[in-house]
Amino acid sequence: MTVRSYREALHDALRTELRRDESVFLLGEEIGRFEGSYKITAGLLDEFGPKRVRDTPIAEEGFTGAAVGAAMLGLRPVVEIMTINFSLLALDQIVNHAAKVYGMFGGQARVPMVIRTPGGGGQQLGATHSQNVELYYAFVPGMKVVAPSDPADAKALLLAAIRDDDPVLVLENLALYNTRGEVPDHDEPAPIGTARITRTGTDITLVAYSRMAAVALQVAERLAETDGIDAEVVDLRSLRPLDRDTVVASVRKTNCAVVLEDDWLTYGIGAEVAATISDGAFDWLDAPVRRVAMAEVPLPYAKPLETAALPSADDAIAAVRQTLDAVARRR
Amino acid sequence: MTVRSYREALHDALRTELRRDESVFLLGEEIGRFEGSYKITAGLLDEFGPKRVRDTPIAEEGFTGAAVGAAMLGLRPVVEIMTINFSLLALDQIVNHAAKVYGMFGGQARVPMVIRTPGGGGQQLGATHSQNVELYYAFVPGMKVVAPSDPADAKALLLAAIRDDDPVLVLENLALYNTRGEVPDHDEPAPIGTARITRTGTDITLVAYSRMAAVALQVAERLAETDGIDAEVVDLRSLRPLDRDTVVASVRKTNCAVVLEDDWLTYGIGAEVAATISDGAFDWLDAPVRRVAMAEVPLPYAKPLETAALPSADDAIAAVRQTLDAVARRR
Amino acid sequence: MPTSTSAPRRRRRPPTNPAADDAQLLAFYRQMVLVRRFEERAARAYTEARIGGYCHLNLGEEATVAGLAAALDPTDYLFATYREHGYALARGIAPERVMAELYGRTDGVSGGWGGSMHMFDADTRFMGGYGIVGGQVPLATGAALAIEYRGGGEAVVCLLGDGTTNIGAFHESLNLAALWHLPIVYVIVNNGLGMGTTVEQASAEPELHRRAAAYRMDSARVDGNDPTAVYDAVRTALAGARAGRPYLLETVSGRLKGHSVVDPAKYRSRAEAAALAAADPVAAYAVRLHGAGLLTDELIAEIDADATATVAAAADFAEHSPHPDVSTLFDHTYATPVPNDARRLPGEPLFPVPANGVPA
Amino acid sequence: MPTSTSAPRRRRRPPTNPAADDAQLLAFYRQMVLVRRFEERAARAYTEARIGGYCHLNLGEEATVAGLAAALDPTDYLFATYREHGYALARGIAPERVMAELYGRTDGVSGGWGGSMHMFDADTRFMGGYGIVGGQVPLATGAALAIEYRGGGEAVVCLLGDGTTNIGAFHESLNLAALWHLPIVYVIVNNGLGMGTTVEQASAEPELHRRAAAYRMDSARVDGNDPTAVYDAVRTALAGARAGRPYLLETVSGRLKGHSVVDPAKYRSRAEAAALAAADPVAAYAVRLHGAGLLTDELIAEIDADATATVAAAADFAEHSPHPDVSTLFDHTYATPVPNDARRLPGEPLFPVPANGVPA
Ligand SMILES: Cc1ncc(C[n+]2csc(CCOP(=O)(O)OP(=O)(O)O)c2C)c(N)n1
Ligand SMILES: Cc1ncc(C[n+]2csc(CCOP(=O)(O)OP(=O)(O)O)c2C)c(N)n1
Ligand SMILES: [Mg+2]
Ligand SMILES: [Mg+2]
Repeated sequence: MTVRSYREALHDALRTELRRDESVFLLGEEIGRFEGSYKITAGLLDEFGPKRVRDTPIAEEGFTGAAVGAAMLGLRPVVEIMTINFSLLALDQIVNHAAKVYGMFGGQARVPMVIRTPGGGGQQLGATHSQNVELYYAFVPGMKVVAPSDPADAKALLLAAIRDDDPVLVLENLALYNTRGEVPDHDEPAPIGTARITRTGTDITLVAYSRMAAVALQVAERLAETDGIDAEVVDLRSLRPLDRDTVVASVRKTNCAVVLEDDWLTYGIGAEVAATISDGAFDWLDAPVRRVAMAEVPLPYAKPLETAALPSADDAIAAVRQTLDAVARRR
Repeated sequence: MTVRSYREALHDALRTELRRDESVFLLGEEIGRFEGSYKITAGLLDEFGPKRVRDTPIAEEGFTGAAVGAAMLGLRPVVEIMTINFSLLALDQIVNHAAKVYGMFGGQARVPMVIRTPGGGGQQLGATHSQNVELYYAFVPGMKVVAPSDPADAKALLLAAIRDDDPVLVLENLALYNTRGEVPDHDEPAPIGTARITRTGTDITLVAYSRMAAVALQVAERLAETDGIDAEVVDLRSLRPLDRDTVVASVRKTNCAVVLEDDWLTYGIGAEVAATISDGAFDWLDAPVRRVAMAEVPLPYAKPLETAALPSADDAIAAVRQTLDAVARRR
Repeated sequence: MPTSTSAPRRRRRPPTNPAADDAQLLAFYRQMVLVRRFEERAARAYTEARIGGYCHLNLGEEATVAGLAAALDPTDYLFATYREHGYALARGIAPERVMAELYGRTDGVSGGWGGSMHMFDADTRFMGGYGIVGGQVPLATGAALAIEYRGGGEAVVCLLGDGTTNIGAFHESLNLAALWHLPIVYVIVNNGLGMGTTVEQASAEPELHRRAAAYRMDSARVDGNDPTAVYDAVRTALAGARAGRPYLLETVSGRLKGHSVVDPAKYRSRAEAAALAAADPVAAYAVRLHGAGLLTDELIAEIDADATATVAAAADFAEHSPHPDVSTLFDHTYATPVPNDARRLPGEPLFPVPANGVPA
Repeated sequence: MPTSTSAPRRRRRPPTNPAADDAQLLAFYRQMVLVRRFEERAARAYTEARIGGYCHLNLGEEATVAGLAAALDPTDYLFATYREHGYALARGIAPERVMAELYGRTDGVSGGWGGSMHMFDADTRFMGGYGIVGGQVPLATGAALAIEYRGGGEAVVCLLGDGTTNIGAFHESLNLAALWHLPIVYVIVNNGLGMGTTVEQASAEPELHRRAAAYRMDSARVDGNDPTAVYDAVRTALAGARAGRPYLLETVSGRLKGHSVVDPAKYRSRAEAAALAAADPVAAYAVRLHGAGLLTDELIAEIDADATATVAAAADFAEHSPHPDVSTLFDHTYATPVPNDARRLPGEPLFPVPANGVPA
């Protein structure tokens, strides 16, 4: 075990795979000479050269599609899209091509590619640069979508994504890049498609992914200290496939749940989580499932407005308390 | 009242608005000389000329974005995107621009535009041409999304969309174009943002939109005949804003619900509906909310596979019966 | 199938005699007739409701199909559009399997999953038909990148329609290919129309090959009704591509019928339609070979009978090939299995109630 | 602000004397110095954490800003990129309001909702800065369509960076504009870099104005360090555009600092940076006007002091302008109010529990 930042963990995984497998290569805007907008790829151009670390023009659709085509010929491209907002320009190549080629041709052509891209708001980047649209990919059969919340998972899930023979979107997060944690020294991938209980507890289940899964852990600790509430935290890790069983099993134990997410509430990822819990734990649930999510507005630049619109630990704590109140009223 | 097809109703609304308001114009691929891929715009080029009915090159992003820009200068463009699948190529202009311009500039620039586009599978069009991705727009604050299920609403909601000062996506449906129904002769728009009870009932609530709202009515009639079940049908009509109150009020009356949708189940529109019901009708609900949706695969071409993957009236009937069984077990 | 002209990367045959020989000239004709008869049969099967979905035919494009396919090496990769039946045949895929795909059967080249628009065959490096206009262009560019990455001598040919030159993916892809010196030839099959829209109505530069200038790319326009001209042009283009100079080739031919089988093409005048029929490339090429003494009336009849028989056998094969079983519905969502994949039919619950009726 | 050269649609001034007069030459200088000082002040405020988000400056682009803005009619529309502070100022928006936007305050030109990348002002027809690369290009094209639709004599100028010429929206838009004869001038502000990527690394045709050939569009390249050259070129381009001939103009200038305030531009060698500084367009233009007898040392000092004072006042104004109130968060989701709009803060429940604790 070594303490690494989330950024370093991603970097380590890329470097490991570049060394291990000649067919792995990276492409994206500013990943080489500029060392990556968020420096995940720093140093890799020097070490592996421009063939393995390819700077691209600003052409998200073109280079993402080129990665799909290269993957069809057996290479394992790892695309960096600078932020998930810009992935919307490549959506046709991802949804209509990367995710379809395997099925549409009856299983003849594989698309072993990875798209790495950060989500996240909170940096005053305004309405078009602060969106969390992982939903667009998690919704699509044929895609796999993972969303690590700590350095260990960042490394292990990126390793898994690169070794997987399907298109995998790895959702990173601007606010997590500098967070630190223990990372195993070995290169074991984590299983795509499984959630993880990151804290066991008995009173309430918090379900989250990516940044909010990290927030959920803090919230649980604060609740334990201030309110003596023992929360269980489920980190989804994989948005597609979605590990419903782990979520439902937790709520069947705790009998109530709050879902935390950084995207908009209506139709957001949390909608599926709440619907799943309400269905699978119907007879166990003692209060409605609450969702804490972004306010449904084009995110403003001005700091006070942005802060008000983004979900916080305090919002989550309020939701937990209200949920436990509701449980108490009903018991 | 006149009996019109869904196609004719849409055509009538376009013609009415083209006559009423000089700033309304149509643009899209093949809408003029070809008379529209699905003939909604047939005859309009002859009547209004190429300035008002503008054929475009194959450039979804370009012409949709051009409509946004024209709207910013006060025109009221109505864009036809041939099917909703191709809207993915214009997604950046819709999500990052049409939906953002008003908020991002602090309310200074309005975008009074309409995007008309059909969804729908079931025609053996294969994986890339049979998707129902209305979710991508319904998810986005700043967008309005309506999804009429019958000719009267098709006309009234399209009228409302054109007269509205925000970007509105009007979801049409390939399988509905030939359906017929009574359409009022007047030109009253329907209110965007409100659901409609299309059949009152006491035993169970069926919630749906677009084609499945029409299927839901058939299902309700069949259930009444065969099982003596009196189902209430809520047609959402508007996916954004979503009229939660109407849905929840119905379920508080019937105490159970089935959601029908043509998109994929996980993260689909129905997830929000189910989550909403499970929350707002928590103390009224006697069984989990069931969802009937498309199988989560890239839709195959072969007819037997396609048929198996698409939700049907029989699937809905089975889900209703199982839900009422579940209610009975719990009562 | 003749191999391409030489290129710095891999010499196959001397570059001095690039023209097609007599055998090749006749082979073009056989190929063109086969495509013609196949497409006519497909149209019939469509009207008989044996084929579903959209169905776009190569009628009028036969000379381009024949000349282009012959110019490729067997190891080259071909990316197509949804209008690809002829190219699939000419690439060497058995007509039975192409027809079975149209019928949506298990013996179809895509196992019945793709249909008319989405044929794929790894063996012949036929990299797929694609239904999204322009969608194949970035993919083909990426395939060329993979070749370059591995240092192979293969090349990619990417088909696209005239209307497709107006979409963003075309621009982004050609820039990447030229910037990175990829071994790819983009072939614009200019049939004068995108659905009902003419080239002049859609492209501000209607001489489409000239768009290559925006990427300092070589380009040419060639008569798509002449298989030898197409053959030569593709060979020249491929030679450049293999040497790291991607190429934009435009072939000009006619679309004899509507955009797809169901389109009556009302936007076209009687005169236009008549002119097209008069310039039928299959008939014109027959006259030419006849004049050159390569074709006799008997041979014409024989080739026609062969093609008709092949196509009839293909239809018969397709008719008797089994439909895919519903149990295979979830077989092709993922290549690498992972836990919790959603394998659920529309009527099935998320959380099934156990047999005893009590939730677990 | 001088009006543009004549055009068939609307004659404003005789086309015979398009060159800038002495007053204009001095006005350019004032404008350039104001932009320079403003951007320096913005950079300082950013490092003091008074400005958030991304912040891209016009340092090195001042001559282009001044020449371009002066060539527009007041009724013309300008669409910009996220690198737009200077253009906003030159278009006539008060420096206070531009600075207040950077500070995210209610008096900001976008009410604090847009920030550095998203300034908009209806009065001056400054149609917005846009943060998505290329996103503004279709919008500007549509604005030109609206002008053409209404038959007005205005024109649109659409700014874009060199890196932006490689994205699909550029291609689709230029084709539409040329096809439909729209009154628009696309101006590529070529500062040699898109973030850390040079033009040669990104564009297969690095003489970017030549890409106009793909649309049969007129085009030119001009020295972006010379405000008069830019002014003349934009006037010529606008005259064409007003006559239905859209135009692609490329201005060539340098980017004196990093891509945004936080970028140390390590990918640039010391020599490159030094060369850029030596070719500083503001200094060079001062020398030129000095040589021409239009500028004296006193005047230079005075202009500088004016600009510095203006900018200081703007920063002071911004500092004291109120922050937007959280109660306004839901004010700008929709222009036409409709029922059931979601107005809920993150911590608020979907279905609030009534005061008595019993669900309704
Ligand atoms: C992105 C996208 N937009 C629209 C369509 C509908 N469409 C299918 S084919 C076609 C015309 C294409 O014309 P062209 O490129 O000339 O090819 P052709 O059909 O003539 O072979 C259109 C508009 C589509 N399939 N994809
Ligand atoms: C679609 C998209 N991709 C990537 C980015 C990130 N990005 C912002 S500015 C920029 C460089 C643009 O270069 P150029 O067009 O030359 O303009 P300049 O910044 O030099 O003015 C990039 C890649 C973005 N904002 N949008
Ligand atoms: Mg065509
Ligand atoms: Mg630049």
